[in-house]
Amino acid sequence: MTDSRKPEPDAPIAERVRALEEALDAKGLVPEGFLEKRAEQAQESFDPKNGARVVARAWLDPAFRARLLADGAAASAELGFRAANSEYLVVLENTDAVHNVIVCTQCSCTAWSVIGLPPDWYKSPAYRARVVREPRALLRGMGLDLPEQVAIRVWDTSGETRFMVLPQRPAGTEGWSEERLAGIVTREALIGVARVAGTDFMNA
Amino acid sequence: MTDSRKPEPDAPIAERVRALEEALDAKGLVPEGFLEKRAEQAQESFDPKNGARVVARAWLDPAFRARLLADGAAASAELGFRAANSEYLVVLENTDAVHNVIVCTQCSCTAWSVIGLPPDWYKSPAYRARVVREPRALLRGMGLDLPEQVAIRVWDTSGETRFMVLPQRPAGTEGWSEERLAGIVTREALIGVARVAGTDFMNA
Amino acid sequence: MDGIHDLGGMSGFGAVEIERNEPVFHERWEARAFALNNLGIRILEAYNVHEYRHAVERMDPSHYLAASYYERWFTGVATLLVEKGVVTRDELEARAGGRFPLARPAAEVKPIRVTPGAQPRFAAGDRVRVRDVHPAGHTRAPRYVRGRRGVVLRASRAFELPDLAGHALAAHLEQTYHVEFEARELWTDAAESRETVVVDLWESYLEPVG
Amino acid sequence: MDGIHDLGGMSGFGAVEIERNEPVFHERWEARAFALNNLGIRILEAYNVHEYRHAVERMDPSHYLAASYYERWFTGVATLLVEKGVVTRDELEARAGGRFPLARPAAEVKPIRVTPGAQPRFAAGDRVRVRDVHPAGHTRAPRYVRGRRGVVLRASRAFELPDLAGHALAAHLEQTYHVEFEARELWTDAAESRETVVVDLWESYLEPVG
Repeated sequence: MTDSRKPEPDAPIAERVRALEEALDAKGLVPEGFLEKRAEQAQESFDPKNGARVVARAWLDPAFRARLLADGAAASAELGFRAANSEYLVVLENTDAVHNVIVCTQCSCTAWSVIGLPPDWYKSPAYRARVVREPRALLRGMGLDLPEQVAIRVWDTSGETRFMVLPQRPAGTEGWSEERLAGIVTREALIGVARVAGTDFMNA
Repeated sequence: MTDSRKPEPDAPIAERVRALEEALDAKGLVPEGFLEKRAEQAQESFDPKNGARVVARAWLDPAFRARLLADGAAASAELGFRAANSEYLVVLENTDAVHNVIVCTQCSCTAWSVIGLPPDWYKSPAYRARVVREPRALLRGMGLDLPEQVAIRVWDTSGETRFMVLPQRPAGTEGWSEERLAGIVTREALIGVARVAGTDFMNA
Repeated sequence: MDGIHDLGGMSGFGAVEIERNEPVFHERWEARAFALNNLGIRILEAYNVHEYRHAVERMDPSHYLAASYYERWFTGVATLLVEKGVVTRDELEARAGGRFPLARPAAEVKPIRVTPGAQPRFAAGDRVRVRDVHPAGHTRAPRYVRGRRGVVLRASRAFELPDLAGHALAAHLEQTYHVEFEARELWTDAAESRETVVVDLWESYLEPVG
Repeated sequence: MDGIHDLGGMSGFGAVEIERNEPVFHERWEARAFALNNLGIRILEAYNVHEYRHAVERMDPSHYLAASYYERWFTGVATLLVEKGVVTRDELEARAGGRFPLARPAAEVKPIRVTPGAQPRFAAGDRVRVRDVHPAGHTRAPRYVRGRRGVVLRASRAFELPDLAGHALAAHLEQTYHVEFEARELWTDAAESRETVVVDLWESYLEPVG
């Protein structure tokens, strides 16, 4: 087969998934309800709202913030967010001088327990290819225009450490409750492609 | 647009080609018969039989062989095979010690006037990727099993020089005419992914 | 392997757009594919997560780029379940009613027995260089840092060496490091200013810089 | 640019099979696409061959790998005829009755005025190193030799520097060289034995090795 002579088309992906599921089921290898339960679990427990709550707590509680920066997994576990494999979680603190942003160039690893399953843009070849090479231009294109004097540190999740960005608390949020603060922290801010804006919005 | 949400499908390639042709034609930019004539010319004048004749002559005429190795374009022109842009053609002589093979890793350049327009396998990403990294294994997979003691020299057509391999004349062809010899030299041998076998075959 | 998955630094891609209110799964089959990997690793114990990553890497480059994330994910899972003999490709094609693309076979990788020396070998602030190697099998040292010099930010934890675990070979625990590279060291003339990339690397990927 | 076209050394591809009695063109549109490029370059004089090559390189990587050779060829031609204002994308889409994919825009590349010194600077037998650069625009130094050391086999001829000509900038004639690299220098541990690769490189891609 050469590149210009096309083979017959693949079975549609939904059919292929069904086929594997049925083949395994026919051999009695799928515990009843396992697939449904696991998919539900994923949607419930891997939620960027978890990371948002961690961030809000860190903004309000300096002692928690210190613990979080020292041991991200242990501090997140205080709020009930535990990774399956006692993950090593490193929290990256954004400051006026340094902006952190996370990628996984070789696949699409993320800290599921606090950031959730990664969004499509994070998994796209374009993001994976560009953010390590031209982060400033890429972030600008995504709507985050960082001043030249802010250094950018890109973290490639090439090993087993997982990362989460601790964004800067926006001005104008003095006196807000932890819940209200958590409501403005987006998944994009936890990855580092957005700042947190000091206005409430529906986090649907 | 992200990598998993598919845009609407492209217009079929044949329709796209027709569309461009018609758009240019509507503007009066296509001289009558130009496209037909050019396509015909390509099929007639860019023919590996040209290179085969050059090789056969070199096998029979030591003086021609010397001129060919010194200046491939000039020697080929003696037989009437001229490149459009007074191409710089370097002829690579296979010996018992060194086997030469040609590729263009970045596009698919070839010496059209003697090798012809490149075949699909030469243009395939697989060939372009693999031959500079694992030539021996690749050639073995293509049916050319070179002894370990034969060095392989891979030529990447990254510049404007064009290359043609001068294969070894096979045993058992003593006394053959130039025409008969030319008949056993394949395009694959001119590129270096095959040896010339000492048996006639239909070069359809 | 120097596969298509190793995308860091490749030019030619376009804009990255964020989908508003993106659901966790866009289609039902994505959720099923997600769960099937969990089944393969945790319930069937047919393979480990490193083998899964490598199976995705072994997809045909054209299929890899054309496929969505969960299609890549699923192709890795299906490939391993076929390779491990849990199901056959024939049975999958029969049930799917059509062609069922899988990843290409893995290269042969030899087991290595390592008696780890005193670890960690490097400490924060040490200058290191990523070994300039081209492994045929699974590795997690991206090409864009190979041969490049960086500075250790921190000795992280020890994890199984993926170069072995990715081929179902006994893998020792090995120290990892967060190593920071200046953009100019990675991209020379093309570098933007005031930028660094931190890459998480196993100890055996690194050598000291004198 | 470090694009998908720069395939030398990428792993993950399969077998290469030779088609018996392969026709020059498999379909009528291939012959027309072939001729259209000739029209664009020689009759319309809308662009040069270097710009054509670069236009193909600028295709989306996924489209590049999925497309056949003449689809890539045609996409380069159509892209340039749109960029040069000969036709519009809208008119092409209207006539084609559907989406008409083109390559992405070129990077901005600055003209450089070179007063070539005494050429050739290198002679057969000289040891050279390919500059370790990452140009944003067109170049013909493949990634797999950048930063690598080789030996000049011969000073070839002088040709227009494609890094300029590929962007329609005035390009000077510059000496080229056939430079031979040991497989071990290129692929380290992955190298097969007794193999070399010769790459045809412009003088400004090279620096002397002391």
